[in-house]
Amino acid sequence: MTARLEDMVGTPWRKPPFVRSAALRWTLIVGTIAYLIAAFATIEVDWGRVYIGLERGWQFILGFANPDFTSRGKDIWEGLLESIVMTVAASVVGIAISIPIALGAARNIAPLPVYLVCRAIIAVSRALQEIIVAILLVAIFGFGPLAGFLTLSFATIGFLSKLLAEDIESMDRVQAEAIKASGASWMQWINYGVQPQVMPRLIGLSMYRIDINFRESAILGLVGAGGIGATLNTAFDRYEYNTAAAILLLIIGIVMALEYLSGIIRARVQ
Amino acid sequence: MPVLDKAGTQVWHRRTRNESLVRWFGWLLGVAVFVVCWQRISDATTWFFVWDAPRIADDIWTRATPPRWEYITQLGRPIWDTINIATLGTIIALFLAVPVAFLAARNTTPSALIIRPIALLIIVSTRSINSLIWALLLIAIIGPGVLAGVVAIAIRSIGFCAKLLYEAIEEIDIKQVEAITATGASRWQVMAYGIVPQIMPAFAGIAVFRWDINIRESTVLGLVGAGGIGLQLSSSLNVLAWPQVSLILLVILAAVVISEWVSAKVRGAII
Amino acid sequence: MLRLEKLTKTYKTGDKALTEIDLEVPSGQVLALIGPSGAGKSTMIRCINRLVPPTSGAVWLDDVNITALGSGGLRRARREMGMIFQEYALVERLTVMENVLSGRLGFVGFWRSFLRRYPQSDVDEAFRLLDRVGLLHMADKRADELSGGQRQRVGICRALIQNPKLLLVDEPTASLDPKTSRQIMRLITELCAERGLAAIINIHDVALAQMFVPRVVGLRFGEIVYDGGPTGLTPDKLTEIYGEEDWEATIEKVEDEDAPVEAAE
Amino acid sequence: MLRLEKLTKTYKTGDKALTEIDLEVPSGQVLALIGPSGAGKSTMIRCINRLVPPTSGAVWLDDVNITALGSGGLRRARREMGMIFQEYALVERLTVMENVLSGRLGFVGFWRSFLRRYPQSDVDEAFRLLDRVGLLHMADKRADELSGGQRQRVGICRALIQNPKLLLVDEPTASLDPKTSRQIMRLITELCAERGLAAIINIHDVALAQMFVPRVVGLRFGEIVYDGGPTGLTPDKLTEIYGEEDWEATIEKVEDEDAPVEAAE
Amino acid sequence: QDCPRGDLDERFCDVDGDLVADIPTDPSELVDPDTLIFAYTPVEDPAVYAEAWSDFIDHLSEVTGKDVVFFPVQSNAAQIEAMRSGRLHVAGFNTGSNPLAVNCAGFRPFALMAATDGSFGYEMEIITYPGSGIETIEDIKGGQLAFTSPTSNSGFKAPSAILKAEYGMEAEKDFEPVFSGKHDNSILGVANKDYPAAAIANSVLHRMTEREVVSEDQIVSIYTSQTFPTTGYGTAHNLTPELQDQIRDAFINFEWEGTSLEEEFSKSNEGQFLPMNYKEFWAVIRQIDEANGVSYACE
Ligand SMILES: Nc1ncnc2c1ncn2[C@@H]1O[C@H](COP(=O)(O)OP(=O)(O)OP(=O)(O)O)[C@@H](O)[C@H]1O
Ligand SMILES: Nc1ncnc2c1ncn2[C@@H]1O[C@H](COP(=O)(O)OP(=O)(O)OP(=O)(O)O)[C@@H](O)[C@H]1O
Ligand SMILES: [Mg+2]
Ligand SMILES: [Mg+2]
Repeated sequence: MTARLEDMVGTPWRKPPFVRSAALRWTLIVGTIAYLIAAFATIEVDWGRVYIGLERGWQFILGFANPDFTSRGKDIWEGLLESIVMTVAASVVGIAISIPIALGAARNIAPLPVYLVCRAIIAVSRALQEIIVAILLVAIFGFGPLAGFLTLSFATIGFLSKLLAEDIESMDRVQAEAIKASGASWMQWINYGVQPQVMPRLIGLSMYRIDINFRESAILGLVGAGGIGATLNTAFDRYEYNTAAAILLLIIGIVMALEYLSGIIRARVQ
Repeated sequence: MPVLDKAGTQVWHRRTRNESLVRWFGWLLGVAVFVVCWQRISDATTWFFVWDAPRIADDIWTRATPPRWEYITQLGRPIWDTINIATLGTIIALFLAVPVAFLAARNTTPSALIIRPIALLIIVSTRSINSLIWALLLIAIIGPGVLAGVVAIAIRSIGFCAKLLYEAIEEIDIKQVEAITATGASRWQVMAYGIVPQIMPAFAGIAVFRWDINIRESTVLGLVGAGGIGLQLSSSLNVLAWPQVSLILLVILAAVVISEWVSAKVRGAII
Repeated sequence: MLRLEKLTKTYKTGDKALTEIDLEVPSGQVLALIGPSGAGKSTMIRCINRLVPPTSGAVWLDDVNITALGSGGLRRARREMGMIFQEYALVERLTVMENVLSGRLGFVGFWRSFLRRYPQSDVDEAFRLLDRVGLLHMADKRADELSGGQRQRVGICRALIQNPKLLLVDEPTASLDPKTSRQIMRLITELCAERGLAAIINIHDVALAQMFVPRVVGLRFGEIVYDGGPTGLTPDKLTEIYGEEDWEATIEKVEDEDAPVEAAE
Repeated sequence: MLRLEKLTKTYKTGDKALTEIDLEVPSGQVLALIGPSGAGKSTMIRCINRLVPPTSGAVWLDDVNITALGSGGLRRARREMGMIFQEYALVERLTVMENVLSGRLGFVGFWRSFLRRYPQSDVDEAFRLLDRVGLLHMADKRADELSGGQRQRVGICRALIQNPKLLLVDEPTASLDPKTSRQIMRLITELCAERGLAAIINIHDVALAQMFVPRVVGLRFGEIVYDGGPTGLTPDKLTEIYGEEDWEATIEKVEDEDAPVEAAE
Repeated sequence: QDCPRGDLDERFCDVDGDLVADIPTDPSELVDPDTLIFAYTPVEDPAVYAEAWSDFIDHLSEVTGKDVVFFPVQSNAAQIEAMRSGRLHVAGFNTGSNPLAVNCAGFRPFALMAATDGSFGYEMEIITYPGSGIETIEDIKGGQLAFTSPTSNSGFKAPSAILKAEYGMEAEKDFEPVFSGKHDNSILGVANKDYPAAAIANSVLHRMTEREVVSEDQIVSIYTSQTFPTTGYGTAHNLTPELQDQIRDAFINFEWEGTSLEEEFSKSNEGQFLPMNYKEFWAVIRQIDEANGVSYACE
């Protein structure tokens, strides 16, 4: 390094740019700006409609001040119950299936063929949006919560198995090895060497997934897969903002309660 | 104490009797709840359809293959819209999430008593409502179209980004902030020099992560009329044009895979 | 009792960790394995119970060739060899008692172990061992609440409850302070003497090895370069094992001022 | 120049960190603050520039009572006091140059600093300082690419570019190896001498303090128990400050074999 | 197999020439399900209709001795699809879907709802809201017109044909078509000024004003068509002939007095099921389809 003070004093100093190559830098900048302009330009906005909408938005906010739980009380109650039922059942089944798949998808436990199969299952489950899965399942199994239940179970597998497998892969190998060295069988090895290490994470992830499943169950009704979504959709269709506000408040309330609960549980298992 | 002294020999159980009872009861309760839930689902299900499902699945499959490839020419614009909804929505969300995150982080909030709870409320309420529901709401308010999609994605993402961001802010090294404060820097300078550089990697990571998620979400927003390729999906479904549906699904799948690839690349470049 | 025959291990990465090792350990003999980092000490111990599969050669435990065993046979053979690890390798989220009992996993069926319903004889033995190492009162603590020395003592109990013929000990003292190190070494050698166990103790600290062990084997680049009594380790020999350095300080006898492990701390 | 008057700090947790400290530091004097962990050394330094608000008492810098200043006044007062931290406290994701220039934040407006458009005089001074500590060629490196000693030198530049009257130095060497520690201490005291700066250096290592500093203040339980030259620190005195221990080894003069910091490494 | 079938899909036969699929002669093709699935055309809030049909469902169950399930469908296409795939046994298809259901799904309609005096039918209306600036059909030019769905008669087929034949206006070219999915969506959309104009069935409009979902002063009608037949009720073609007869009897002989069905449909002045035949009653609809160039080929 031949940095000499005499050369540098008096010269201005600039922060070295993030992208070193000037050509690349300018391409990126110009490209980004061009994209943003093009993107904004192609959004068609009917400002008159938006203006009318503002008043309606205000009505909607008023709807929150005065939510209507009663005029569709029966639908709301049944829809909500159905959402909860779907959430519980799908979480239980999804988590139960996720665990063996996670074991199979952890490279440090599973042999290569099993690993590939499990990873493939995870990839498929993660690539398909819940709503799209629900559309297909509704077409196949008919309307109703069964399709929603299957959708959520399937989505749970992708989420939980992947994160759990990552946790298993990063577990302390030596602890597991020590169990192996005592002559434990494979099942005992998993039970003593692996399970204690990943249990807190499994519980944390499961709680988080229950939370997600409930939120998702609230929209599956839009495509006929059961839950509160159908009622919510009807409320919007019929411009019944007070009812829609009531449903949204219930959803927010339940999600907050779930989050609080999962916080407590996660803190308890550390 | 799980160790019991029984007639001179020490007996060891993992749990005391009471703990075991509580656990068994807990499991029993859990199983009962599950059975009840399953019962309800089962009651609401037309099992005739379920037994029939393999035939229908096969039927749909045969009708959906091969995809109607020439339909792809009509998908250009919807794909462009989909990408815009995700990208613009993410950008807007990030702009709004930054101040919310600073107001919500324990170490930067101006008032832990009043402002922080408000910021947290914004985070929770935007997060707990799915973007499809936001889209429904916005379509009612500002009418169907891409704009509703962009705004729906933006609102849904605020809470998500702000939450991750404020957790990152709470984890910053307070020493570096103190060092900048000690130079006599103003509040904003402390922010710009002490805090912002520290959360920059987290910020970039969150942005890319959320963009990836938003691509997925924006593909289905059209189902409720908020623009993007979902619109084509829903109209194809409405006329039972399964070969078009299968093509659209393929396109969505490709978009999701590409976006995952892009975000993995970008994240790799940042970290 | 234990015999290694031309034991060789080459890792997939191409590292040649062991080259045709021949070694015989008679019943009840405690042996220290010394050598610089990377000499292959850990690899050798792990090859013996096949936590690492050897590339070639044989390991004979009495008249069983461990390298040739199927998975059921291997399980049975591993029960005969208790292992003690450098970082204790306790399952941190299990209790001390569960960790100790996990040494019996090779003997009980899955459901018994899953439900923690061990035979009363195992439980009694676990209590006896914990009492012996002075940790009886800790039986229901979680392993991660223990100090390093305490953890290593639990590790020793876990190895001993297997009722092994042979102990494989991989740097039992590397994570411990000098005083605790000596306590642990004393405990291991005492227990081996009490039960007539053979042991291979992998150890960095030459002084410590010399203090407690009647036979020292020096390893370098995967080959045995010394095999003899502790007194034979002259500076010259050490230089051969470890390479050039100042050995005066290292082989200076450590003073033995500490008391034996107390029953309760 | 700096005067503490009955400076007291009680933390919210009830810890009484400082009790009615009176201390006067004349212009240009370098002073070492020693004392056991928890004695209140860091608290004192932080109370002086109000990173920690004192509970009662006053801090006078020349004729300004720092404890009474509003936020604008405090900003100006802080410019007068450069601070050097134990763990360097560089902003790791900024470049060395940005870290040094951040010392000028008290003097430039927000937008200038945000756009990194510092006055040329500041930039020149930054170059000069980096050259002085031998890091000129590192100016555009990111701070987290530097070694500990290099980081601390950047920290010194950041403090000096403020053109302060007083340096507050909190354990500058605690994270450094012995040799680098001495280099850094020498650098700080040399620079203070060159610029006629007063400094309060918080330090654990008594030997190091004795080597470089003309005045030592001993703190214990938040009170000053020693104030005098380095030679007055007899084992008795040290026992008073630190409590019972064997002091022979500690005050043994460290041999001074290392060369001064070279311009480039 | 080879048989006369007219426009019907290949899997059906029409030997008797009534334009409706014949009951299969091969007994192995007949089905006699334990559970009958019934679906009503998705015109309005499904929750309302599940309620409205409940008494009739009980009646049907009693007559046939089978379980009957009300199956809420969300689109006409899905309804046709369900019958085609054998998942739907008894159904009411809306006017416009009828020909497609008959030709593609083997639907055998036999009744429609009529007033107690025997009159039946509804008109397509094009509606707007007061102050929309639309006074005549021509004013729609350049703006939006809301349809319900492509298989609906009043919601799409009839207005398309009429606009083209009488006013020379075509979708996409002269106005922008939007599909709302259901009649009540279109009506509410106009009442709430989301759509400037919509083509709807006035029977739905009457029921909605009756239920006070919208008020009359929110809606202005600018066109009323001739009368069309309403929703046609019938069975899938492959139910056993005895079962089909039972179902038919259940419809025709249903006692409306005091039932939930009467409560709902009296709002549109309907009070009985009237036997009908597809060939005559739907002639006008088939003409409209022809004018629109609709083919009944499946897919
Ligand atoms: N899992 C592995 N994969 C590849 N090479 C390995 C592996 N484990 C060890 N080695 C290599 O094998 C050689 C012997 O390693 P080993 O751990 O047995 O030495 P050691 O004597 O126990 O050293 P230390 O005292 O550091 O534990 C080294 O060169 C090491 O890099
Ligand atoms: N932020 C704080 N909140 C509560 N108590 C504190 C805080 N910082 C320091 N203390 C307490 O104040 C007392 C003095 O701490 P201080 O850090 O000033 O000591 P120190 O002499 O610098 O020690 P060390 O050499 O360990 O840095 C201690 O009892 C400490 O526990
Ligand atoms: Mg080793
Ligand atoms: Mg300190």
